[in-house]
Amino acid sequence: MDSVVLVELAAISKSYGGVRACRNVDFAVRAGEVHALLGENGAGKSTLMRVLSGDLADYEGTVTVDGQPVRFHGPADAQRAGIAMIHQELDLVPGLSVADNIFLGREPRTRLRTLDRRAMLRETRNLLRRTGIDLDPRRPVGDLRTGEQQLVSIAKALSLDAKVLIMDEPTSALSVAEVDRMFTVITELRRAGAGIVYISHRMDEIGRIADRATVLRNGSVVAQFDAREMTAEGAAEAMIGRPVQTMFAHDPAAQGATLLEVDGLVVPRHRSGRRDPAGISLTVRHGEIVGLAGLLGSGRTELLETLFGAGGSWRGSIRLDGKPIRPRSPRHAVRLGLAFVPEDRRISGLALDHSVLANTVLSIVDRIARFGVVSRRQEMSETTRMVHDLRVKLGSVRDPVSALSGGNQQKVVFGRMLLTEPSLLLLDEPTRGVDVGAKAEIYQLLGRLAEGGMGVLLASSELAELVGVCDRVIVLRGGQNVAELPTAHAGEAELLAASMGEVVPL
Amino acid sequence: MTAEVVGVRRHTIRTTVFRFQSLFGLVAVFVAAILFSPSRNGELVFLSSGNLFNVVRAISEKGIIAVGMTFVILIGGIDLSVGAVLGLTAVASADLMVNNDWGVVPTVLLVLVVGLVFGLLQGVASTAFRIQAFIVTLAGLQIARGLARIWSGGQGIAISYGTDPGEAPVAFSLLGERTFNGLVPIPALIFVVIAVLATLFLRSSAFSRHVYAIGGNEKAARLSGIPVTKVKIIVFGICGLLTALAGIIHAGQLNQGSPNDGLGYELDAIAAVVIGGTSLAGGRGSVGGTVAGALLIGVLNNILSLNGVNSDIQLLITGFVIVVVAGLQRLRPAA
Amino acid sequence: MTAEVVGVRRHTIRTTVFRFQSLFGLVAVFVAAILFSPSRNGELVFLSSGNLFNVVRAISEKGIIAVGMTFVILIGGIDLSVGAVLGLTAVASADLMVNNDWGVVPTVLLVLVVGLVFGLLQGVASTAFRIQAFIVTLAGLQIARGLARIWSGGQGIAISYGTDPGEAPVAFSLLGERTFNGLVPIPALIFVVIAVLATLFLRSSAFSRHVYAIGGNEKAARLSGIPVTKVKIIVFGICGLLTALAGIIHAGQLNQGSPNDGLGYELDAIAAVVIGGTSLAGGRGSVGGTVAGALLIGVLNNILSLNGVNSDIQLLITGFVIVVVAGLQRLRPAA
Amino acid sequence: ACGTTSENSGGGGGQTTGASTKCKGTGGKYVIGMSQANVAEPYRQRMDDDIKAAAKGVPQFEVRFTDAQQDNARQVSDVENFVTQQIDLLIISPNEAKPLTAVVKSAYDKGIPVLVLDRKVEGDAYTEWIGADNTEIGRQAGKYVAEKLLPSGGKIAEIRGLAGSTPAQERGDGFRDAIKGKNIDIAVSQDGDWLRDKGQEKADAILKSNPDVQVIYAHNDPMAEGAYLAAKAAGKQDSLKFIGIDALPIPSGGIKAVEAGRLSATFVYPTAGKEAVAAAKQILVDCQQVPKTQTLQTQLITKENATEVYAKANGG
Ligand SMILES: Nc1ncnc2c1ncn2[C@@H]1O[C@H](COP(=O)(O)OP(=O)(O)OP(=O)(O)O)[C@@H](O)[C@H]1O
Ligand SMILES: Nc1ncnc2c1ncn2[C@@H]1O[C@H](COP(=O)(O)OP(=O)(O)OP(=O)(O)O)[C@@H](O)[C@H]1O
Ligand SMILES: O[C@@H]1[C@@H](O)[C@H](O)OC[C@H]1O
Ligand SMILES: [Mg+2]
Ligand SMILES: [Mg+2]
Repeated sequence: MDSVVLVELAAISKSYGGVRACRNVDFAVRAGEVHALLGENGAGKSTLMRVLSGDLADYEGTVTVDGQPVRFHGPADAQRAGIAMIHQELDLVPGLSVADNIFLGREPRTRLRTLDRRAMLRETRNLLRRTGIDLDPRRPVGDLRTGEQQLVSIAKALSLDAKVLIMDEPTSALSVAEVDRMFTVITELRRAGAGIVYISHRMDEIGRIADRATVLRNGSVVAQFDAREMTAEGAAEAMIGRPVQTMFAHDPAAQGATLLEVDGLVVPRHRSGRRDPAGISLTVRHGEIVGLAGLLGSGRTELLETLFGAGGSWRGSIRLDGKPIRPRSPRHAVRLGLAFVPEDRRISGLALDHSVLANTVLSIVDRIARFGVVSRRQEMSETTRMVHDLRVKLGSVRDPVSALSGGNQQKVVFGRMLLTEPSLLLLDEPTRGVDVGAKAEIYQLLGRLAEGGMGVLLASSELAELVGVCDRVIVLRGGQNVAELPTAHAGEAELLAASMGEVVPL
Repeated sequence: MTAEVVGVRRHTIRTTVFRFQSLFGLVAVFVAAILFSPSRNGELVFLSSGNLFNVVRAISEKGIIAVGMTFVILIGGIDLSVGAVLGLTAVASADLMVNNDWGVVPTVLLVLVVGLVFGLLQGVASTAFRIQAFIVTLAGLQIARGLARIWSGGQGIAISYGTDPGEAPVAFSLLGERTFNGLVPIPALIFVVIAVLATLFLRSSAFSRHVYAIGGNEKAARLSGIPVTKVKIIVFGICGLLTALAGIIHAGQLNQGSPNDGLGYELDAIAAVVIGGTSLAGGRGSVGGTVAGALLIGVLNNILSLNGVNSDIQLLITGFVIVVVAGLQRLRPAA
Repeated sequence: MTAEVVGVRRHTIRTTVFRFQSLFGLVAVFVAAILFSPSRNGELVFLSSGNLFNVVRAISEKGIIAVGMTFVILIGGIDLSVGAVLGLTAVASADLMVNNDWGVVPTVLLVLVVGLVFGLLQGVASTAFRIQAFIVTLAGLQIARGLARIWSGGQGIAISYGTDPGEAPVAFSLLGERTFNGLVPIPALIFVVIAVLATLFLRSSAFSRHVYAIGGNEKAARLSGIPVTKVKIIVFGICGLLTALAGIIHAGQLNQGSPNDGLGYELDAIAAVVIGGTSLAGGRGSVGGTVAGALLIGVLNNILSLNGVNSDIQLLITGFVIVVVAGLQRLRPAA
Repeated sequence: ACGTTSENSGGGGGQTTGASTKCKGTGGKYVIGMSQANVAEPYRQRMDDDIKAAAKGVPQFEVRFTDAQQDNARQVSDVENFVTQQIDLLIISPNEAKPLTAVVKSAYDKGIPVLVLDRKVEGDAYTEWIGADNTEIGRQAGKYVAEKLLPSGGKIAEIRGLAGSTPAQERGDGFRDAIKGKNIDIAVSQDGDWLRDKGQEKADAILKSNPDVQVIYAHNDPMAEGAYLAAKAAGKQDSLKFIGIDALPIPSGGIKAVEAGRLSATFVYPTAGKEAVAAAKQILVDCQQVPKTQTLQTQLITKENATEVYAKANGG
């Protein structure tokens, strides 16, 4: 711990309107370390790092780089000073290609000052190889799945060759295999002397990669740990200010009749031609939480979207409570008693400019309206109840959702769907970006809902979550189910192995 | 860790200010109008009730259209066809009564249906084939204009009142009249009623939540179970319906239905909406703002005319005022 | 655990198809034009080189403006002022040469600067106060029109050529001429050159990546260190500059600079861009598409006129063709 | 004292007192409102300019101009605003007759003398109409074509004014009337909306689809000029003849075009601006009555008289 201090933040404070996001924070990054930044949703992690990366220009306190106090006026300034950041909400341009995105703002030029496309493509291929993803650099980013986009963001940050690399929840849409790959990259960078700030709500990752951790609560530093002395429980307790309740608390005993029955579901738009026509078959019973595991692109999202009537064409059969259904549209699916929490809340989940209130009651306005007139009282009471149940941290329910921290935004989407009182809940990475405390709450809530007879189909890339929450986990690979593991008997290792295509003996 | 309720007060203040934000410009222009008003016998001409009602009457047609346009813009769309649809429906009104001896009620009903259907069809074309509303309604503009020309034979159809064949029912002439002691023009009344109804509707109906949600994030709205396509089609229908209403009033006001009527009204209507603070990106705005926007332009035109400002200079002043007003609206601190 | 490489080939095919997508409509209309062309002495009138060059000449001014508009729309903006700026710059060209005896080169340079500055100012107004481009350029429209009317005194300034005072340099008359054996109209040449340059520029400059990025995701662009404000201002400047070029050509074509020139050109230019497949939301589109869009409208007008189709029916047909063409473009499978 | 009704003005209403009560003689000051249908057409801009110029010669007059931008509804408001300003006299060149009748009548009924220029309003609630006869102009154009340009018959093309406008209708009708039985065939007729660039565009197509036309008859000079430019681009400017209407005595007007040989002929369509100011002076300053109708004569402009007419019109 005697390596050089690369950057230092001293007494940083930052408010948004009346909300104090950071108070007097001191923070330093040293060469060759991975410094984890922890804290519950809304603790101020992203805000602090946006100050360091030049994204927020009006703050109090000082930023010191290589011993010199600096004041950045934009991300470009910070990049010039060797500081790069991967943002929590993917900030890529959908219409531009992977290569264009990676070099955006610092395009290599030929001697004629035109774009040097060949250099861009070559470099991009190298970077993508380092990140472990095989993509055509000319593909528009908008065509990529969330996880792939996250990897492109990482590649983009790598291309900056930064001394200090800030990664704000870089793995939230990645599954184990990609995470492993990324950790290899981080290890290389660390060895080369870079300093890395690592923000994540996946506590297992922190244990594996971090050298040091700083914990923020309500905008202030409340604890610092050395990797050797840090335990997941200790960190979590520092984050939320009290001991964490048991994370997983679902009693699998109370399961009822079959709720959902999917048989041979194939989404034919698959152009790979490698899709086995057997497709996906699975069942979910009332009161049962069924997990969906798989690698990036294994077909989890697609399955959930299809069930919710939000995908393309498909064949196979779907039965709900024994009756065959063909969900035509999300509206139809909601009427059938289905609810869906999509994986990318910004693009698919929220009208960011609109209030928490408006976003929360969106799916139930028809229900809380009399003669077409929305009841303001009910609107408020339903929202308040949701905010309370899910412990959403916010100023006022009339604030725009964009003012909430990432995790709290996720809870709003989650809450909206719960208000429809579904019989089957389809969750796609529902705890993506959600802090440990809130995760525990969500798990408990899921447990309660299941005990009340709801069926849950939960796709997740966090194996611990699948193992902890679900009664059974179904492993998808290449668009079909390749294994089914009761969590009573199988753990993360088995799930991982099955996801990678190894046959798991049960 | 219960949800904190800090900032409720802060919020209330901001909301209040924001509520009135779209009025800032109007108030400023209104005050300027008073300051610059010529006076006669010690009375300010601008403030005379006759003049104020003239202002409202003058904007009532475009105002009604702008209310419909507000809905369309709230879903992130746009409707360029309104001017031409006004022409088409004005022609239809005149033709039915004058050349086909229809009564007022059937005429009004049929013309409203024409506008509604035209709007709905545009909605269908734009949602079914996912064509940008700009394009669909640009085509709609040409089609409506062409239909109006063909329907009328290219000439305005003059309306005179009476009971003979070839004369329109006297009742229709009410649209050109004033009521309450000859003071309040009927079109102004209709405009106010429409504006109030639309405001209430947009504030409290379940449908309006769908409208805002679609403009805010269409994909999220769809995944929330909102019938996005249906709502969009209905919104275009509403705009067509209100435009038809304006077309009927236009025919009544001018005693004529001409295929060239309403030329360029689309830009004026959109301008009223946008000056009123509604975002062209959708999801944000109000009918109150639109009414303020329409009034602002009306007051500005009026005071410039009352002062005999030359029309070239009027153009310059109007341009500058629009920018300043739009700038005023941005004073609001970013959320 | 390598990620699957599905879709690379599929991607190439789709890209190729998509490249030509904006041409589908043009090709269809072109084929229809050939089918419906009147023939004379066994030759198809539509295909005669004279006629085809007429078509290109007829669209060259609006086409050049549409190229500038493409940039503005790519950043998610819009420019309603172009028609009025064309009038202003046409007046400026005529006035400088006819009433002030300026030479061609200084006139052209100054007029281009006028257009550029007007555009830049609009860009500044819209970025500095974060006002929607629609509003700023709507105001710009009025201001430019007012300025043009004041500058010219309301009447068109006639241009005749010669060396006497009050006559414009003969060189300027070239803009109305044809070259290569009297076959190719000079404005058409200029249009083609501008379109090619703009295409190359949008394909291969770093600046163009910034333009696309701002339209696609402004926040991402900012976080990538792109000087968003500067790029936006420059883009409005480019549009103003190209509009001024069109204004100069307009004056040369019509031997006159009139303050009323360019009335309504904004909608035509925007239509060409949008029919060419560029999204009004920004971030997606190409100059090639815009040229195809402008040509499509030009060919359509031409073939309808060649057949002497009555102007009412022309409106209907144009409307329907626009919708169908836009529909064709949506055939592409959703990404 | 000054209150006699013009004998031409029909009975009834307030028009009798209308012209009179406003008259305060040479010592008065008068605000005149001029409501123009649009100023985008050179003819109308010239009408405003003529009024402005003539009013300079009457020190008692202040003229305010409005521009209705081709919108009937806007012109109604313009007149209302004039009434609110309590102007002493209204000059109006209506966009269309019927829609402006009511508001003109209400101004007239309030005792404001009203001069209607060029296009008419319905009924008789106005003081005087001043203008020219478009059917007659069309007839003269037809006669000129039949007698001078194509004495042995031939094919012509017509470029019409804005569809639905009365001058377009009447100029077309008069023309057809005059060429009846003269073996002249209107091979093609297209709308040019009064605009120069539209005229050019339409002529481009006409020259392709009907290369055998010999004369292009345009309903106004700007469109005739546009047609000429199209012909020039096709190298046909010498084999074709062009005629227009308006003959505005300004550098960009039709007289100059005839003088320069681009147009064979044009016909004066008088703006009535000068006459309107004279009538206003009669009513307000001289306290005299004016006739209900003043029809202005057209004049054929050809190369022979162009220079002279131009000079005369500009005070030479
Ligand atoms: N643009 C904004 N406007 C207003 N308030 C904001 C804004 N961005 C963040 N906040 C508030 O600042 C506080 C800190 O937010 P920040 O995004 O830094 O949290 P975080 O620690 O990154 O949380 P998460 O783990 O959920 O991403 C929160 O209370 C949040 O509501
Ligand atoms: N719109 C699309 N464009 C391109 N490929 C798609 C699209 N939708 C799905 N795919 C492909 O379909 C397969 C299944 O993707 P899906 O997103 O359902 O998997 P997933 O297991 O949820 O992965 P992820 O972790 O990326 O969400 C992948 O090969 C993916 O690349
Ligand atoms: O050119 C004139 C046109 O502009 C006007 O509207 O009607 C008469 C025409 O001569
Ligand atoms: Mg964060
Ligand atoms: Mg997924």
